[in-house]
Amino acid sequence: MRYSAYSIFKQAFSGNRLWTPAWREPQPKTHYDVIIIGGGGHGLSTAYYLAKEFGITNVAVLEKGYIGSGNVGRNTTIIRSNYLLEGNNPFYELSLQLWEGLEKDFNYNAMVSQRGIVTLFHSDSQRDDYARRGNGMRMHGVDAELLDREQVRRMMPYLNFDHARFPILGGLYQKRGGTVRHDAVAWGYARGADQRGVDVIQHCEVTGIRRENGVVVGVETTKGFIGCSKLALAAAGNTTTVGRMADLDLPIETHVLQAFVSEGLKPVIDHVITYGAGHFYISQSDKGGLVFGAGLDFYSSYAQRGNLQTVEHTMEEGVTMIPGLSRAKVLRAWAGVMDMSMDGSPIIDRTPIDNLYLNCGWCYGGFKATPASGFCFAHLIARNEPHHVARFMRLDRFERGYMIDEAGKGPQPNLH
Amino acid sequence: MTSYRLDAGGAINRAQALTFTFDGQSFKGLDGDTVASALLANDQMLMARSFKYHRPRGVVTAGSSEPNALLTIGSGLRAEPNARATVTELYDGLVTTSQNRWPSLKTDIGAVNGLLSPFLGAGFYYKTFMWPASFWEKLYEPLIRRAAGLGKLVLQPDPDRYEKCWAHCDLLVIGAGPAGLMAALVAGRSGARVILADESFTLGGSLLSENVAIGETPASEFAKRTIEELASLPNVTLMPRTTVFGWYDDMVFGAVERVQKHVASPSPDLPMERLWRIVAKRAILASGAEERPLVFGGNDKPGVMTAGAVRSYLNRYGVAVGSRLAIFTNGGSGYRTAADLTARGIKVTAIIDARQQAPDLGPDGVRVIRNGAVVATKGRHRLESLIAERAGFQEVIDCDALAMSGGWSPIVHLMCQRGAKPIWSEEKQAFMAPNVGGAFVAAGGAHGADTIYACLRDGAAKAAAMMGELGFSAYQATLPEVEGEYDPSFAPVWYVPGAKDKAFVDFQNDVHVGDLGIAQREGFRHIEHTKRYTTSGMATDQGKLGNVNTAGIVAGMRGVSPAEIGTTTFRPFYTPVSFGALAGAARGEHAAPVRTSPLHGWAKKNGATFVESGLWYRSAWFAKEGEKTWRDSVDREVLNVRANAGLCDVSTLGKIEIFGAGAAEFLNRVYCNGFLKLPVGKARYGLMLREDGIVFDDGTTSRLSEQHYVMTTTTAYAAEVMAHLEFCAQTFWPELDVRFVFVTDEWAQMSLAGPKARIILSRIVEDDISNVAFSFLAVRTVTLRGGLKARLFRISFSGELAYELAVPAGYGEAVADAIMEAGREEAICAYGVEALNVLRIEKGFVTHNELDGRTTADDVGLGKMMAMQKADFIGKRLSTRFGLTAADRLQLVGLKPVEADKEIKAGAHLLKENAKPSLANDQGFVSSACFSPTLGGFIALAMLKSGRERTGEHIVVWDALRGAEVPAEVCQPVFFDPDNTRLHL
Amino acid sequence: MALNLLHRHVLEDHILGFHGGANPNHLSVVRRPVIFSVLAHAGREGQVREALAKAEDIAIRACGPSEWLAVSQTAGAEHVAAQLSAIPGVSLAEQSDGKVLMAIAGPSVRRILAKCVAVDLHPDVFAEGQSANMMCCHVVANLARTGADTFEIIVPRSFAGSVFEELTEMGREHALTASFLDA
Amino acid sequence: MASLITCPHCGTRPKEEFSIRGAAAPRRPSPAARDEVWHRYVYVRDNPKGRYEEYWHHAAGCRRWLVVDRDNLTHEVFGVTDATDHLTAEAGE
Repeated sequence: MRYSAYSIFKQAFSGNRLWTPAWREPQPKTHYDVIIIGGGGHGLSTAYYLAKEFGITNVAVLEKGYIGSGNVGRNTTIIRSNYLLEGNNPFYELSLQLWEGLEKDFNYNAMVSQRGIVTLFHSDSQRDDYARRGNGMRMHGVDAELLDREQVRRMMPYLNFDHARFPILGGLYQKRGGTVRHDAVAWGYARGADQRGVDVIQHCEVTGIRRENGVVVGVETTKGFIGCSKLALAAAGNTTTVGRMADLDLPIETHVLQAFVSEGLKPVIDHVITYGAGHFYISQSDKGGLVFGAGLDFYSSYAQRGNLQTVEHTMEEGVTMIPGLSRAKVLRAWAGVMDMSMDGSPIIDRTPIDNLYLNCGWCYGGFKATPASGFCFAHLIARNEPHHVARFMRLDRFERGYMIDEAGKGPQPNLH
Repeated sequence: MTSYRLDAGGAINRAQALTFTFDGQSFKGLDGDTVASALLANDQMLMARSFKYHRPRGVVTAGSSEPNALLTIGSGLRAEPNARATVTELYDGLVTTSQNRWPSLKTDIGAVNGLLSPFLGAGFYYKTFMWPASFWEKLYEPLIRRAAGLGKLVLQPDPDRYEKCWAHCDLLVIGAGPAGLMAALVAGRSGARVILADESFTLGGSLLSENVAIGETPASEFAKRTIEELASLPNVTLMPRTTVFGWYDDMVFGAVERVQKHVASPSPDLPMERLWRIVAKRAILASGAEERPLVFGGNDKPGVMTAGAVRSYLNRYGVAVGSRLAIFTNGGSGYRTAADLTARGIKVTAIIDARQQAPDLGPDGVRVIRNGAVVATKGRHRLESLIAERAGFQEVIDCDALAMSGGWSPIVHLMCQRGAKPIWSEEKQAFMAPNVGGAFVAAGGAHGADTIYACLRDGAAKAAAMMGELGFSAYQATLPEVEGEYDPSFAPVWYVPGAKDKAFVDFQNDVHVGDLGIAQREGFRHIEHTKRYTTSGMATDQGKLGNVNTAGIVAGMRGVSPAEIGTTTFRPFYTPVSFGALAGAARGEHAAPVRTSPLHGWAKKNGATFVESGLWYRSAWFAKEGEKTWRDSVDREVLNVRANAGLCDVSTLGKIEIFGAGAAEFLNRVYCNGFLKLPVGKARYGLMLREDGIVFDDGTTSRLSEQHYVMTTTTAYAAEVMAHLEFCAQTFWPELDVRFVFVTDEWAQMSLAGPKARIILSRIVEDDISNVAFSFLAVRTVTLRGGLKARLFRISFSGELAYELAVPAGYGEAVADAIMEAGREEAICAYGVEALNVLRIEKGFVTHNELDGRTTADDVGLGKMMAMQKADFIGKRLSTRFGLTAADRLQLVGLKPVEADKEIKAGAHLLKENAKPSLANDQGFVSSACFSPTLGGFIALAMLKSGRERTGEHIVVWDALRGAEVPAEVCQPVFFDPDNTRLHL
Repeated sequence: MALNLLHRHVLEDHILGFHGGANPNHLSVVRRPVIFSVLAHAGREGQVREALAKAEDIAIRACGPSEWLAVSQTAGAEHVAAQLSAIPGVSLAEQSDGKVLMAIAGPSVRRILAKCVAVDLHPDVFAEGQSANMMCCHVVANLARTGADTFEIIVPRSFAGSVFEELTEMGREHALTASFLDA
Repeated sequence: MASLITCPHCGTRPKEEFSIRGAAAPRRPSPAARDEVWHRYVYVRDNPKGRYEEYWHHAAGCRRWLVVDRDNLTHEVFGVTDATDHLTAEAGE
């Protein structure tokens, strides 16, 4: 069923009783050209682009829970492409461009909202860093502006300009950054992939990877053995668990990141704002909730829940940046498990096993990457060579000494 | 008059009348009222509008799960949006306003959405607003955003204080109803440290609302006496107005105490709210049970509320919510409400009982419609009548309020916050608390106990068992008799089909049964999908009222048990908590502790402008009269240091004393350069790498005696370096005898730099500091004139003859003053970190601008320092990887603009001449830049691709962000005194 | 030129805000205590601990394994240093200027400190004579119980102003006053 | 554990007193070990789901590095040992 104002109109007059499923609930076939493990944003977008861009439709996405139950459904919905390094910047810019055309592309309104993102700076050296980053963006034709204190004040008069421990000196502004309705991304890709013949199979957990003569021939699952010609991992926080089934050695540590939403409030915050003297970031959803988060809980964790200290610290940063938040009430906290890589940047690559492909290491930046990740991963699977913008995101870059260390923190994942 | 205050009864203080306003209109309430009970006492049933369809709404509950009656409480900077009227304590002068309506609560234009509701079903927005693309952000989204949210947040600084506290106890009891009170009593009498927390301002829970006798006294009296007894025990802490909102790992509970939310004029010495982190050995969840609304057409009409809420208003607040009530029930609760009402002379027009097995007559002869259902409600801003149906026969029932009871659900939220899922009980027809181990158990209503006696007994028993586990001899409580309890049984009724009007499951978000149907049809069948697609359970009550009904209804649609559907995930917060409470006092200027240098006072006296540097405040420059900009000051300071002398505060650099027989070997392993042969009385510049071969930090280390060193680190990395040293010593080489201690704070350290430094210093120091006696990199303990011992280091970060003098911190200001005095004739000046930065750029010394966590020693020209002949040092092995040694890496160079007065700014990128800007053409970036008064032009340090072989090349400094393109020449990164002759003067 | 160097306490300006007498809950700042960091070398911890216990006029505060603070309000620095350096296997670093010593006492002292430290200060748990390093007012501190309602807090000098402000802020509810001990 | 750690030297303390480094299992190889071994030490992580040993630094307490033996799914803590003692015990096994 194609979605449109007309379809809504028509359905309304039949009491909304004739809506059809957004996707099928297929039983697994015995063999697929490509199996993707992980029905999150990246797995589903990979399937979508495999079908749409590369004509590979005999594809299954296997999801152990319900689709979108991982980080695509538990993030702070921010999109941006304000990256410093050549290894990241063009990739995220491709992603942002794909976001910009997404609704038309998959006929689903994911509410891509380019509200603009401002990353605040609080010292001269931080301004220099952001200038370096912004100029790098401009080198690649990405929009970036360096705002001074007064420009920021005009845009966001409610920020703490007068009583700040770390004064706001300005901000790096990307107008095209913004937010997207996160669940809709998973659903839109799932529906788009399904319409093109992809089997999206929920509640199907992979329990083993079967190899013969050094290549993968299929996966053992809770729904039985399913054969495949190529196997693609997009399991985010569970990458290691799945990777171990094929004896992969991975530069990944799993960490937990919390996010929060306030009660519904009349719109007060237009932009996405990132605090430069901490980790806090915030935006306001179209429903009125303030959606925000900050840093990791810092220990290894596979539990989708967080600790109170991090909650408190997040609120401290929030109220410090925007004093007026003090009387707003926080409704809900949640947490996602992050596949933190050793340099803070992702991996989209082949593996030592010829027909096994890897997509991981998204740290806490995976949501904004969803379209490009799927696009580039599909490219890699279909063509067996990396997409140009993902050519640095290699698994062997650590051995070769070509880290993509955006934060400059070295091989300690929780510092990125 | 349809809802009104009764002449007697209730736990309210009738002698204490309180005045308040609602939407500008003045009302009277009583001490002990909530805003909701006071409004009802004034016949104000209409309190709010719903989110999506703007339907008129009144209260559904009398507690914290209230989804409808959200108001803004207070005004001006103290306005709190979305406060639940049902739990907000009334105070004199309280100002409250309704929300999400325009122009008024009674006439709300937004209600037109209700007419469009067929088009606004679940998920409608995903399917439209896509054409044309540009309209989303220009038209559709702004329209949607205009409708967003409920209350208005005043985005202005909060005038009130907040704070945080820790508490420790043997037993935390959450909820002070019958189970909680008994549990606290047993534990308190056993001698345990007990905390009893309850969200209400009056302890007692359901005992305040239920009309039973306990031990021959009214329940509320029993509660009062028990609380008095608890208050007399020194080991028991009572915490009213305290909501336990979260259960975290290791039995840490988060709670928020509303210290002054109920106070008309808050005291400045008390916080508005206080966050508690309660560390408990054991905890009992005695949060009671939630009465489920029934789901039928028009169940959201103002005047329709739960039967328990009707009893609360009646018995606790002395308020009749209507003059003619109807009851719609599936069990005993409805009958109890009818009995309580009729006993107070309030008319009950009918009891509609959904069960086949129902009594013939209700209390006081009230008519019972057995096997009946409410199928519609009438009335605009409050209920005026309803239509009941039985066996296809419909009749109009006269009423102005309806008490509904759909059974009970234990409140298990807190126990499910750490991953455990509640378990469906067929017997109880409810989701029960999971077993989360013995340290935290549910008792009373939260455990499915459905009579007050059962609650008392369960609370006492659970506490007694825990006392035994904790080694206390458990107090044997005698349980009182309870008289007048009602039959708590009920038969499940998930919803009444066939209604014309919407039957709501989530009142606030306007999610009705039809939406659940759309979600099922479209494949959003998992309960989490159903929730996310319909937004059921996502409102401010987080599904407290509606989620179990949603599960039951979806189960019905799918023909399975609710057990198979399950619940969505419970997560903090149990009820919403303010940012303010969670942030506490660490905000604004107190967001982080402040560190001040021992020379802070000296710097201030000399006119310093300070700048934040991590937690420190450092002196940036010292403006003199007549200097218009910071540059004027900095230029003067630099020139004066080069020509005469200057004094700079360097106390903030990290200082670590290192002791032990293994210290030399240890240093030799943590620095990439050699340290074994450093003689006593000498300092050496050292470079530390990370294990991945990237530069970590730098500084000087001095050998004070054979087994005693003092290391300096950069200001920013002091803590990291210390932790790194400890890590290396404790986990890599525990066999080395080496000990560390931070001494940063002990010393006031100042750098005296400039050609006249020695003359000045010699007036202060008694020792011989001639170039021969005290050469470059010498270190010694010296005696200042007058006898004070100090440490003197001949090290320089300016390229000048320079000394760093360290004196005990308390003498810092006095010594700095003395040096300034001693140098007056030589025109000594104070200089700050800005001048220091210029001096070091002129000399090509690197800082963390260059050492940004991605650079190798070789990148910044220090490759030769790496003593690769050493068997081992941190970072040695991975530093030789191909990518870290490739010829096209960015390398440190100097840049001079072709026209000296053209400014180069840090953060600019580099392009070859005539090259188009693109990532492929990007040659590097400017890491540090300044105006050099010494050279009379701008200079910069930059990281340039293969930079060292490009000296003399002309490149373009490309700064699109700031609209500048400056041609520049690549040069050696040392602009001044390349032979370091001045260091050795 | 002989220098007449004045010693200045870091809280000199902070304490100006408090006038008049001491309330029941009071914070006193010790102006010139003698404080040394004492480090025991490998394998010497037990001996050093025993020897420290015998030191005269010196209070010993536990920091961690093989590390203590030696504090004296009566003895001079030389005297303390001489005693400590006589212990075999010890290294010393003077911290008299690097640390600030405050005593907080009064009937509400535990309620005030509950806002500042996470450690359970119930006398059954943190008894008189006990001391440890812990986070206090967001800063690494050493806290010692010196009486039923008396605690001593030692913090790094650079943070002392910040800690002092927070302690007195948290003490407002209980009318906490502050002064130098000799005032 | 997310909330409290019982330091073997200082007793039970809140998380904010600690800084967390990561996996405690990898052992720094001998200087002469092969490149591959060094690479694995610095970059490859077992990252198990379940029982896990992790380095925590008691930065606001005794300043000792600790090995926290914990379950990263349930957050249960099985034990906390001083890192040096942990090494000694390991060497003794």
